[in-house]
Amino acid sequence: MAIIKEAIKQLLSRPVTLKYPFERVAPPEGFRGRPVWDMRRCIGCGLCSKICPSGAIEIIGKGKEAKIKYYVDRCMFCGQCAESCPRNAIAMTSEFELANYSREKMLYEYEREF
Amino acid sequence: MKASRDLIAYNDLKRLIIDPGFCNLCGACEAACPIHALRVEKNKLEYVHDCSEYVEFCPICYDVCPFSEALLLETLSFVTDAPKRRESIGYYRKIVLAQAVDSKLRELSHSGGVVTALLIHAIKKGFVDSAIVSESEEEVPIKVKPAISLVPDDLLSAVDYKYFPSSVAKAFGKAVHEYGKAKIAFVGTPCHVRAIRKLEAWEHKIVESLKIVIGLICLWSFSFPKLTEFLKRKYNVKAGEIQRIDLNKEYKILTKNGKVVSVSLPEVEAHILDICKMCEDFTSELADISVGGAHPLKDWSIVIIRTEIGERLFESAVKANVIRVKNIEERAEVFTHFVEMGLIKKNAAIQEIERRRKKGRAIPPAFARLLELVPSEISLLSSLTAEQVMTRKVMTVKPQTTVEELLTIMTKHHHMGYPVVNEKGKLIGIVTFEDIAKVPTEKRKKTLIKEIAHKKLVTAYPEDSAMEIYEKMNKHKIGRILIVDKKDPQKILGIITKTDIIHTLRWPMKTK
Amino acid sequence: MLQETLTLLFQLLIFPGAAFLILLAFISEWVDRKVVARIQSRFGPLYTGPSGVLQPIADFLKLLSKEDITPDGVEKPIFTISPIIYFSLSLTALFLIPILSETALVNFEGDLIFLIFISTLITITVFLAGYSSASSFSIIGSIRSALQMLGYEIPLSLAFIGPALAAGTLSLSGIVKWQISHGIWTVFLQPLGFGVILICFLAELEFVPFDIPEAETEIVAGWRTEFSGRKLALLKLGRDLELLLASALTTSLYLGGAQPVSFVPPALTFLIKIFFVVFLFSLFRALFARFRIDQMISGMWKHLIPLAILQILLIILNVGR
Amino acid sequence: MGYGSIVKVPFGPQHPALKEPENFTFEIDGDIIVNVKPRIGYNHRGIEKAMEARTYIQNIYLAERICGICSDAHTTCYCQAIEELLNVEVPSRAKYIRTVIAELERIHSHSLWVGIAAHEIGFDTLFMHLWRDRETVMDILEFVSGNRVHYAMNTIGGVRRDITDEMIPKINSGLNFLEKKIKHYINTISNEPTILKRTVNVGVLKPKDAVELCAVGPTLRASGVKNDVRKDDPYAAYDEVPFNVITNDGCDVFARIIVRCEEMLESIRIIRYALEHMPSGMTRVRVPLVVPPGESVSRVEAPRGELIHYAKSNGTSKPERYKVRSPTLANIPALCKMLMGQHVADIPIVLAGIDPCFACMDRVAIIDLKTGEKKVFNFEVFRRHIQKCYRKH
Amino acid sequence: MLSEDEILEKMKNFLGNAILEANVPRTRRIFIKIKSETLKEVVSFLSNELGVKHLSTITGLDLGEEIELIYHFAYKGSIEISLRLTIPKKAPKITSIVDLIPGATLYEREVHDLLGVIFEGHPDLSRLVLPEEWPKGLYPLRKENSVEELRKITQKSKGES
Repeated sequence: MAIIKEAIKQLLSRPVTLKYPFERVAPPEGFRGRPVWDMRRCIGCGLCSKICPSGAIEIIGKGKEAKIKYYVDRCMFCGQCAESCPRNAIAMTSEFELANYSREKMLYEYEREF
Repeated sequence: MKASRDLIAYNDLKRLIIDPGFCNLCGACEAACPIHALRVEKNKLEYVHDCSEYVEFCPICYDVCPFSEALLLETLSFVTDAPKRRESIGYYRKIVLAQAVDSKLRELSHSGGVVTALLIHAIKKGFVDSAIVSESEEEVPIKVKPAISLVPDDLLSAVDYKYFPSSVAKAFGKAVHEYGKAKIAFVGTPCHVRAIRKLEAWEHKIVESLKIVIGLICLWSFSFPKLTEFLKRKYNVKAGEIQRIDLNKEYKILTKNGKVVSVSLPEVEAHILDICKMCEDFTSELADISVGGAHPLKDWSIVIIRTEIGERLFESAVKANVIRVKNIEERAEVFTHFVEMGLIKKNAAIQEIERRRKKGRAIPPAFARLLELVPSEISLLSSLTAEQVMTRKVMTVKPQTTVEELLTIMTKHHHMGYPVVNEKGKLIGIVTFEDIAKVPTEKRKKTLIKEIAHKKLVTAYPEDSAMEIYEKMNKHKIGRILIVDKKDPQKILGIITKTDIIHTLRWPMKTK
Repeated sequence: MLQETLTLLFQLLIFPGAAFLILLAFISEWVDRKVVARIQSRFGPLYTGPSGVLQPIADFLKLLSKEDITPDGVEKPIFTISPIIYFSLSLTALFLIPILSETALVNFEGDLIFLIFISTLITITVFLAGYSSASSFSIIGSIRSALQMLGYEIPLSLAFIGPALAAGTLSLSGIVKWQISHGIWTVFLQPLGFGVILICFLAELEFVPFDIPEAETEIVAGWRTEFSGRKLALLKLGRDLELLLASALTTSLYLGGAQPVSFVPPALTFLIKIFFVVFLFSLFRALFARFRIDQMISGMWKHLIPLAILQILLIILNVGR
Repeated sequence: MGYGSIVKVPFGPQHPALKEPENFTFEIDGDIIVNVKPRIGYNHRGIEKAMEARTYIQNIYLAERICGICSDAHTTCYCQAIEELLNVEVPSRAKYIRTVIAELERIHSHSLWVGIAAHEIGFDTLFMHLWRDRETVMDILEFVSGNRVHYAMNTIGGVRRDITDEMIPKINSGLNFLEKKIKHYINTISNEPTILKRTVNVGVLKPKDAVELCAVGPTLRASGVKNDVRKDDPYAAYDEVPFNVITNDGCDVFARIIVRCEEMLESIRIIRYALEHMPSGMTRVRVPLVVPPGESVSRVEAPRGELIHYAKSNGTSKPERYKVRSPTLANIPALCKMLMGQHVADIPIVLAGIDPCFACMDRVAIIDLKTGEKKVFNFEVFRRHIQKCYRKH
Repeated sequence: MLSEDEILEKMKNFLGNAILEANVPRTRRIFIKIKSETLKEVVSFLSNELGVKHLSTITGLDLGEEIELIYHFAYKGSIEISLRLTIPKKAPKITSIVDLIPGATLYEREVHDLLGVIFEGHPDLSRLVLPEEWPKGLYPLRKENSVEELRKITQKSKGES
């Protein structure tokens, strides 16, 4: 009865559950979390917005005046935007705790500083 | 300048580069296009699908084209940290003669074998993980195709003279996108180097994987279909049979079965690509290291080291006893030949551009841009005085110096023009490399400088604006102007070359 | 007189009566949950109180505050009253268990029969509660519960009788006293009976492998599907009390009950023992897959009843007396 | 048993044994099932129609989201179909990486399933232990691809990420651990009497029925029919990797568990082989975003069985028609057959026996969430609505 | 096990004029266009002579004037034989093959739901995938209904109920 042996072993050892908000596992390298825009690099080509499968990215204006609106609640973290961006203006961060009570707070806006 | 740019750069690319036939199929646009809408296939740049469906505004393919006017000055920034700059050589740290220690490599490459030796060394050391080179196609040896070499042995198949355009920039894109390489050595002709530097200046993400750029010294490339057709028609040599084309002074076509066909220069010249006829860049001025054959020395290459990274690689290769070096001063004739070729290319380019302009034919925007300044640059130059721009330390020669002696000096210091100053320190003329080149080799020992120096000088004063000096240069079609004291027109204060002007134009970028 | 009444009231309501028993029930639930969780390498209750010991109370309070929904089509009187009956039956039975000393708060000759009667009543309440809910899941659950009773009732009664036969009394307190005076626990005399009673209580408690009446993946929550709010709170509490009852009964019948060991008070030994029994229940619950109802009943009749009878026979033959 | 009167018992759309909403109406005579009527479609999201309105690149991720468990199988199938249309040969390194990911996914899917099966028969401890150890494979997948569930590894023309040499030791150590654990579970399952009681001779599907009802995958293989797309119609690197097709003649739920457990071991072997023999070179080729007209049929052995995609393009950047048939749909007729004559208590385990994935099955209805506009029940309205249902007036 | 060409040849020999067009785009894939009225004949040939019992799925396509049905059969699990036929969109009727291939039940119901094809002889063509309140006569996979229109229609019908 292998299960009894296993059960006794588990009873005496530490549970595998992590007490989540207090104990965390760092996401591995290359994890696809929330994408962030580096507006100094962005050329406003609008490719990310057009290629996004879930319509999470909106681009307002063209070229140098462009402004990015990113709706994290629609995003499915496929990373296609970062892959398509010709200038590495988009980076996938390891940020994954993105839940929020209001939809407005799920909107990230990126504007140019100058 | 032209009217405002199109939002979709491909329209400009087509209008200004492809339609006039300037595309040399380097493939930089294919590598850079984020939506894979461009493809170099079978000697043609193919527009696979309408990119405006995916992007609203995209300058990429035009910006990175080596023949577009965009980002030209920015590309210079990769080499400007070099201490020296010379007309027709560019920015550099040092020039040496070098050869691969391994004689097999030298044999394979019909020259010093430096590029191959350097790459093999770099890959072995883990400095790079792959190299983009051109290699011969199996069926048609003279036709080259880009190759991504991963192990040193692969590189051996890729060493040879290249006289045809190859899509190495495209291969670079492939290496990054498809092979997932992160440390790449890039080898290419001046236009390829410019394309890759433009990608870098544009901050395209694929250049994050670029480690080192090795430029080849290049006279011209031939149009592959045109030349092979000509050879077939005239000499009945099929493209597949040609083993090698040897264009060092005697023009020979070597075939697979040992036949040698001699051709004349004008014959082959007719098949040089249009774009090459207008290209001024002989030494790959934007590369980290430029390498070329050291004619008439067989088995040696001339190496121009421009940047720190290039220097590091080269030194380590020398230290590892992969490459043997020789001081270039030891062989003045090599340098003379080298500079002569450079000047031939440059002058031919200027003439060709002039000719085309007169005929009202299109000129690649990049070359047009080098001849015209934009308003902001004009105002910058107008606001500067010659004193601010000029080089103060001027090397002078005495009138009694022989031509040969001067050549030695030139080989040492690489300046192309020297003011001639008499014992009293009075300026009496100027002598340039062009003047020397006119003197036949056998007479060089006896001829004195004063015999060949220009006595009629174009000079300027320190108070003049840089813009005036630039206009003066263009008016007289000269590359350097001496700055003299207003009170004593025979006293040299400094010198301004075209390189200095271009260097000055980059000032605003530096401060930014 | 007044003082006596007050003492009795205190004993009945607070200690060792209702309040204490309810607290104990909550703690047994906590022990059960914690043990099962640890076997499954989880933490179990964690944050409410030290190691989550207050979690069952918190759950209870939360359920009390929840909206109480009475669905259409239920038999309202039964539906309303059955949780109360369920809860009070278990509580009542617990008064018969000797906790503080060898004599229970309420004890009389023949209380063992009364306990058997109550345990049957509990099942009948369950059946009624489910049947009154008018939900197909509840009905199936209650039918299964009744069917299951057919399986475990007889061996359970036989296992009750074993210690009684040995001690020669039908009073629970008497059985405990007999064990203490003889200085031996019945479990060592009648190990078969102990096994039978454990298995039967697992079935009575609807623990895996006998959680057939409330098999989550088959019939949602079984007979309790339609209960919510206060009613569900009472049902949950009733179940905790049932767990306590089962372990207390096992302890009293087979493990010597509230037994003074040198200076350790009998109440403490009793508590240790019942938590040990709860631990045993939890261990079994974690180690098996669920039986099907037909497998359960036939198994009970084919294997458990013969075993229980064998135990009685052995006692009659003076083995384990 | 049998009482002569037939009772209809609805099973779903909301039911604890169904992890996804789907409805089965059982006609029960006493405790025995005499008829089953499946009613699927509760998970319709209109993916086939939505795919016609999206570009090929976007559709990779839409295809990935047809199913959460076999996300890689769907993208592999999708990418293969489009690659065939584009006439692109995928580099062999990419094929090997696809194989590795597909097998990792199979391990993750099968161990998930065995856990669910244990849960269905009330064996929560086994379920918890299995899912705990399943984390190992999830971690490997996350480590390799950047996400635990939607790996997004496949792209048209290859894979998006490389498996570098530095990753291999970590993958191997995870595999060694898994191999040990899976063997332990096989031992536990085949020796635990309560599990045997609940699974042996339950949900019997005879080989003849299985073939006739077009069952696929482990369901078919557990009926002793040797059928595996990986072997019969090799894709990715399966023609180069040696492996056995696991079959079992038990024809019951127990056989299905054993087949899946042994497939996990086989998968580990495949991954080891593939990692060892992975060719160097390209991981993807660049492809244009517009697909020439044509049609193609692509098949993949998903963890649940044969997955078939049909693509038709019309020369634009969006497909003309895209059809997906997931393995669960193919197994539903067989499932109905299996359920006949079973006890009510066996419904969950028999149902779980085909490893149903209803989200996959139902992809085709219509309300799509593209713009984020959708009708949402206001919570208050919803609550009142519920109360109304419960409380008469 | 027969090769692709052998299968084709065999089918052409036996079924002759039923086959309108056939091609093998790559290994293990056969596309055969047949006359719609000969469907049953072809399927019974496949299942009896070639032993093809496995129907992978049925794909329905809207070609504008016509509806195309593609029956994907798997020969020995390996060669995917796709039978295609067209039926007029105005009267989309075809005989059911459920009696020959019992596994086709759900596929036929699915096509019936989404494209409105009537399979004559099918025992139960009730709704399979669409909701009960879905408007009658509205077939989502037909080309005349775009996603936006369908959304409008379904929301309207929801509002009314």
